[in-house]
Amino acid sequence: MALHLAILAVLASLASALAPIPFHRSHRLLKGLAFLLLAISGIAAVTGGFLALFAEKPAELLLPVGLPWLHCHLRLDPLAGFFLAIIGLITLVVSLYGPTYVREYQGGPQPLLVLTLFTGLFVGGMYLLVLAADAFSFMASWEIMSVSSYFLVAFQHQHAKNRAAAFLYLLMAQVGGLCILLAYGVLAAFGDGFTFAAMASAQLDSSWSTIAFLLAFVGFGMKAGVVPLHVWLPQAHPVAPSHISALMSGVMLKVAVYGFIRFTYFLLGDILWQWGVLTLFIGSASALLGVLYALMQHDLKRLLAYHSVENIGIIYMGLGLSMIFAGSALPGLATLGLIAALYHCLNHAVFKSLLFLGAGAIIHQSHEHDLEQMGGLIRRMPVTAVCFLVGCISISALPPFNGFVSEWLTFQAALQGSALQGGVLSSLIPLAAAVLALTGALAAACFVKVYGIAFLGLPRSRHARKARIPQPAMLTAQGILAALCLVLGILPTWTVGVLNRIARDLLGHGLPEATAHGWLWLTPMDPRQASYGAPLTLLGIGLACLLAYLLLHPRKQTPIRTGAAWDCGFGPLSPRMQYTATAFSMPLRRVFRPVWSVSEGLEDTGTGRAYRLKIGDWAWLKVYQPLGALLLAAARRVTLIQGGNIRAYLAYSFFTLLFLLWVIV
Amino acid sequence: MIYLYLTLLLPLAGTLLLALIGQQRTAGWVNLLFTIATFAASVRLALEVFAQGVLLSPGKLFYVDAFNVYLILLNALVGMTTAIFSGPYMAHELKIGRVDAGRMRLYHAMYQGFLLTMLVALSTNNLGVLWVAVEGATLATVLLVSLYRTPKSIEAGWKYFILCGVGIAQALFGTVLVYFAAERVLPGSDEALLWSVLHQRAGEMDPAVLTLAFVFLLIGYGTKVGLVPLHNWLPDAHSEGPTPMSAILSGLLLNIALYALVRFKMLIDPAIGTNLAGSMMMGFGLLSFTVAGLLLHRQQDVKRLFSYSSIEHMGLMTFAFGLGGPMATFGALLHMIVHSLTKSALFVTVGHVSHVAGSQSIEKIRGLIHTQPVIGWCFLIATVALAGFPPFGIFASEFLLFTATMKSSPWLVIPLLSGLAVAFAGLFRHMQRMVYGDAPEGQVAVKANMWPVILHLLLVLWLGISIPAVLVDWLDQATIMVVGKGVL
Amino acid sequence: MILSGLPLAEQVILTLASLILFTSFLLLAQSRLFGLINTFAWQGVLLFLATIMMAATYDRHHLYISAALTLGLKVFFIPWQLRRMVVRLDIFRQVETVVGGSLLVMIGAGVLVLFSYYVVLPIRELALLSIRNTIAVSLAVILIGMLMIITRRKAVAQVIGFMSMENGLFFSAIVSTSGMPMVVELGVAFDVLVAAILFGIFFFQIRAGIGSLDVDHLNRLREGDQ
Amino acid sequence: MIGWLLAISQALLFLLAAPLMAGWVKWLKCRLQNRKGPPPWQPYRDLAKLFGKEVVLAETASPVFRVAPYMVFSVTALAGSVVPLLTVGLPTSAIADVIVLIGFFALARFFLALAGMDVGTAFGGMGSSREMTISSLAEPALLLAVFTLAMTVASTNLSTVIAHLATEPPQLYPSFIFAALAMALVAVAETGRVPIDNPATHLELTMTHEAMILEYSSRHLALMEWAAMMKLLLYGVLLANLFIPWGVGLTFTPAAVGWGLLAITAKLFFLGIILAVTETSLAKMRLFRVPQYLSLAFILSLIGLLSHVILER
Repeated sequence: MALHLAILAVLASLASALAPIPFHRSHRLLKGLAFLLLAISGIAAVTGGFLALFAEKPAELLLPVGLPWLHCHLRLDPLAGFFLAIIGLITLVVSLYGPTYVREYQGGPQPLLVLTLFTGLFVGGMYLLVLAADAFSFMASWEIMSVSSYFLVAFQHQHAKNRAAAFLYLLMAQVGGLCILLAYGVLAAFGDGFTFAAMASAQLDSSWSTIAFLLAFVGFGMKAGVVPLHVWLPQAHPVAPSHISALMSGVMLKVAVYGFIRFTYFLLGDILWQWGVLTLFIGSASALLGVLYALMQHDLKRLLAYHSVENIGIIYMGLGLSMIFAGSALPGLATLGLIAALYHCLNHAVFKSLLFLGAGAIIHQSHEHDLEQMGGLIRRMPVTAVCFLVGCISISALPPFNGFVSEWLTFQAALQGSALQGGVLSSLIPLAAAVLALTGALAAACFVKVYGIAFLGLPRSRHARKARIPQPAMLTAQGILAALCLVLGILPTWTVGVLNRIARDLLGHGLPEATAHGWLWLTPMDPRQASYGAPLTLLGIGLACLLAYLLLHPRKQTPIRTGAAWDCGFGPLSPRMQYTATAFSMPLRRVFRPVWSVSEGLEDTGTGRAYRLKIGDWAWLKVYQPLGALLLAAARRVTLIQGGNIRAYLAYSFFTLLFLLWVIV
Repeated sequence: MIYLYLTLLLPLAGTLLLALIGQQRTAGWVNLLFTIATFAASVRLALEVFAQGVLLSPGKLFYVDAFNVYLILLNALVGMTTAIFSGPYMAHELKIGRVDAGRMRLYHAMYQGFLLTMLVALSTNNLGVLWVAVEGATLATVLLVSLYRTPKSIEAGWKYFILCGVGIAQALFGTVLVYFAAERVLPGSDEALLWSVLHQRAGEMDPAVLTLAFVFLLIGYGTKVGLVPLHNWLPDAHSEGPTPMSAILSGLLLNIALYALVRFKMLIDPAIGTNLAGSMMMGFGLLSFTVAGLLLHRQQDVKRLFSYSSIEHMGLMTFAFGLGGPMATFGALLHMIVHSLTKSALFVTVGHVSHVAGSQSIEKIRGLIHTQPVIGWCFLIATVALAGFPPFGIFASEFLLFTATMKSSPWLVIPLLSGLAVAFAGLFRHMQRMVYGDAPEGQVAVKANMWPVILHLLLVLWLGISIPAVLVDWLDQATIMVVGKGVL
Repeated sequence: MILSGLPLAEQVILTLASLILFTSFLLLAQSRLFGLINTFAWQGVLLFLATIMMAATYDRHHLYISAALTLGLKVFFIPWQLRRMVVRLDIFRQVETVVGGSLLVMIGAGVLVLFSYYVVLPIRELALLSIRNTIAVSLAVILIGMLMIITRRKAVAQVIGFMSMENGLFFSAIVSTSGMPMVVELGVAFDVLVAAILFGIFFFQIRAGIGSLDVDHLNRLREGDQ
Repeated sequence: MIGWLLAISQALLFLLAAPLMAGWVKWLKCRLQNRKGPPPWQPYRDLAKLFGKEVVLAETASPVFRVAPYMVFSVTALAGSVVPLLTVGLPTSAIADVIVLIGFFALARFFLALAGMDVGTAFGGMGSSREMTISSLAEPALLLAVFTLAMTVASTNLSTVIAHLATEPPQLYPSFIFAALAMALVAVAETGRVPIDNPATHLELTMTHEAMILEYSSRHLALMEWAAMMKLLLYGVLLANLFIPWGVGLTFTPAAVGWGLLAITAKLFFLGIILAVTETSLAKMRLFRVPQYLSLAFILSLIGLLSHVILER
């Protein structure tokens, strides 16, 4: 049943890609059909995913497509079900949001059909990916996902910036895909076959399994966007249409994490703790650098994209901890790390999509990407403002919203480091936790900046002044996600209970204690060690607020007197006197200066002089650019062999002949 | 049997007829009719082979087995679809005065002649005739390359002629040496060049002679395959000739040279006993693959771009055949089909593209999707397919190839994969600028029949999603012939 | 190998082989186009003689046809056609210099002969005839032909180099296996004929398109910044 | 049931005692500076006066501006209710372990900083920016210090930690010295005391907390101020009960609770003295010296952690 629903989801998403083709003349019909089918696929996926989470045993199916001796194997186990549900959920929300949002592109230079076509393929590829149970169908759906999202990134290709971003994206996707392919190749070589079942039973020695792991790490890391493989992400996510950014950032990165988990836990099996150290290290670096780079951005979507790097880092930290414990024969603690990571996957999917949808609403209304041009939007679009605030609180890992719970679980996992034998490891792990704390605090700083600059204060541009309330469908979509942020934040016990099933499936071990004390208390290991009463937190805050309000608010309703804000006696305030996003992050820029390649100075604008600040990404400047230059230099060298002289050409073949003759004799 | 003869006689008749009436306005249609008839005959031939197995003509001159039957079919198909494109394309060239009526006659006659030589090369059982046919294919196309009589096209034609002539002469020497070795095994027999006979007795031949022979064969047919550093004629010839010719050259002729090389490898491997031939092919394959990938980055002409990509793909196939093993071989055989289909589709598209933009220069081709979405999208999708993205067939064959490499020589995977990434970047950096963005002033859509392209792409898509059983059967049999073991 | 132990026919063949090799050297050294063409024709005559010799000695009747083809094509038709071209293109006065200095090229050719011998050494000698050595000679002729194409600038000289390679090939086929099967022989001859005609067409095209038959001027098609 | 009652009364006590702590430190500082300061209960009077005033809002203020004081106040109050003040083992302490507690602080700070940016004046933005900078540097140091304790006891639950430390035979943990120092440094930074910020000034270029609440008046201002006082008390209680756990009630008997009250009063009394003395003897530092200060705290807590791993395991 679950698998049938999942297949229905795949088919519906493919139908949403293809069915509207005959109707592409009518925007209304096109949008209606495409997004309706997409919504159906979302519902089917969520339902199917849930059923799979609670199913007794995984459902399997063999489809007669693919390579002749390797038909397409589908398998839906709890892990796949969980990610299927995530994809479905966000797809569903996006299909609510989409019809209104894409109105912007109607009558634009690009036909809407392209957008709906590739959205359908993109979503379908992701569904298929989590269902795939052999390397070929996995890789095929992986690449379908990459390519169709490439077309979505390149959708507004009239801008050179978008084309460059799309190119970089596809190139890195290609490289990553090849690495994954190789990783599967290693497994298949040992396991005699490309089905996951055959690969999982492969017996590898530790050096080969490490090679396979590293390949998978690079391959999936490239898509997930861990530092230093993240450079495509802040370029590609901002230029895609916002609902696509939500899908890419909220879901596609998760799919990469899914692949990583599937590969490491399910296919490789015997995890070495060294892998965990690597994952933890890269995760910490991604989390910290991601947030630091995000802090310096003032393009809203670019900022959010860097936050994706951060959150993927946090997920990887959880996974790294889990792998360290799994490699040290502590399955119970490994479960804790894994559950933290999975929980954060879900949370990030929800709040990052929410934020991207919010950003989309802002862009839809004000046509501004730049934070420095926004301001005061809370008055123009209050519902979006509330939902966005929820997203900001969630992503900053503040209680009682969902982001906090998963980070808390990650902290708990990190604190169990003392259970390890090695002193070095058990002192390094708390350091990772300190990095996580720093990351969380910086994220909060960053979102104070985002919210404060974009929604609060005074409008900084004409566009921001003219923004209006978005259409109800868009607001509903945001509202659903905001509500989910709260629900996932205050009902962690229930969620962890569900995630337990995945952990039991993968590691053979759950967290029985976590949910043993009722739905009020989340106690990952033991109530005496740590506990978190999320519903009570909400209740406490609510009660305190209510009491304070009731006690302090005057009984008589008199209108509150307002006056001008204090201007130090220099005359009326203007929006230009407000703190800017750049100014807001200045102290941190000074503190962490070496992290970025900063170039600042004054430049003549013609009418006067203006402050100019350029923040460069070291990974881009020191790794990717030289690599590109090297490639071009090599290409330039190689062109010498095609010099135009026929005698030289003949000499090549002559000497090749002599060389080969010499070789054989 | 009759269908085999029909498959060969129809192009022959076509050559003769079009040599007489090729300048007429209806010649394009006549050309198309002949190719359709040839294709129909080849389909019947394929069905016959499918039903009866290996087909050997009474005089033992022709031999159709699982290895060449699908290539014959592919040849006839691509010949037909390209003919669909060729008619209006050449009419347009005539209209804008790039060619005159006399050359149209030459063109049409040689189109059929070219198909004939390729079909003979594929279906012959005699290794000497194989050489004659491959050389004949060169001769048939050499004047087509210089058809436009511009200095560049003449230069390209001359280079093509000399380089391939010199190269293919080495292959003849190799063939002589094989014959020499075979004569000792089969003294006084007239059958010492018949593949069907030699294949049975391959193990008995003198390894030293065969090793020597293979070097010459590799240089000879390798020149035609376009292996670096013997490839220099290829981008010139492909870019300067009329586009339908480029489609066939890239899509079919290279395959046939590789086919010849593999046929010889099959003879030589059992005799030598080591994988010397394979290693050489791997070396050449890898070198071609890498160098062509790098060269893609520096292209300024769209047809040159895709001819380098052909070198790259031929290098990949050569590597795969050299690697041996059932999976790599199966992958390479499949790659022959999907690459042909994709590449000829691309060249057909490029033909339309150059009509839209009025130029072959990458710098001048802009905003295709904007001006003519169907051409732009076909161009883009075909390139995506060519770059090896699923669900297209090239992905399937490359998947097989890489996993096979991973299994037998894992370290070679690193250059292979980096080469693939480099080549991909080289293709797309040009591609994006051509299809995306705003169109230049005054660029208008042209009348284009994209059905051949769409048909090819659909076929490639089909092969990527699921390979039909009959083809799997043939490919597997061919794999068994080449390496002695199948994948199934 | 002791020459006196061989039958007379084979001694004659070996002599012819050495003469053919000698004509190859001559071709390499010739600087006048007419001289080149004449030397090429003489090479054809030697080839013809060798073919007749083989046909008579081993009683291979189809070799007579080959011999006739050789005579017709290599001795009469191609030299005649080339000569006609040279006259019509008005280039018979031109001096063809050898790239890299003729002495150096000669030394290189000598090395190539040694190399050819070295290459064929591993072949086991089974047949009566000292085939291995004649194969070495034909290989040397082929390689020298290639060297000639590489070191000559004039298209006509390149064609002669190409044709002399073909002669080497043909010689190897004659001496090693007493000629290829008939169908192949005919096919090869047909190809050579077509090639010779095409060369003629190309001379005019190149002359018309580029203004000179110097192949070094054919350098429009190249990579890099143009 | 008695536990819940006790918990609620402890929370109330906490709320009520907070101004006294602030007043006590202020009075002491004035004395140390040879001034005759306001009496220690002066903050109560201030709060009462503010509650009685009429609210004046800036024209540009949004609802966030009005919600923020309630949020800041209630979250801080909730934080106060989960920290063991008199006894351990209260049911409320299971709501939040120390990490959640830090989360509460962060949540309160988040709204405080938003409120600072709401009106659109340069002051508010500046204050928010600085607050977020300082806290993001302080948080990891604080957490690392807490981890040292948590790893010693293998728990992050404050109640468990304090009970464990109070009941075991007295030992000298070298790591605790560093952790306590680090936590004290962080506490100073987080509560906006000298040398990081000066709570006694309103218009100075480096001010942080006061800049954010510059536009507030009346009951909103009172809530903000009260929350700040509670935060001071919270840090004091944390320092006192974590590092000098003795005296905290381990059961709910009146005697235990009484002893607990006495003990915490004494501890806070002395802490106040230390704070006043340091504040008097130090000058406020430049803003861009603060990262160095906080990195000192971080290094101290790191040394604490390392000495725990190396010396105590």
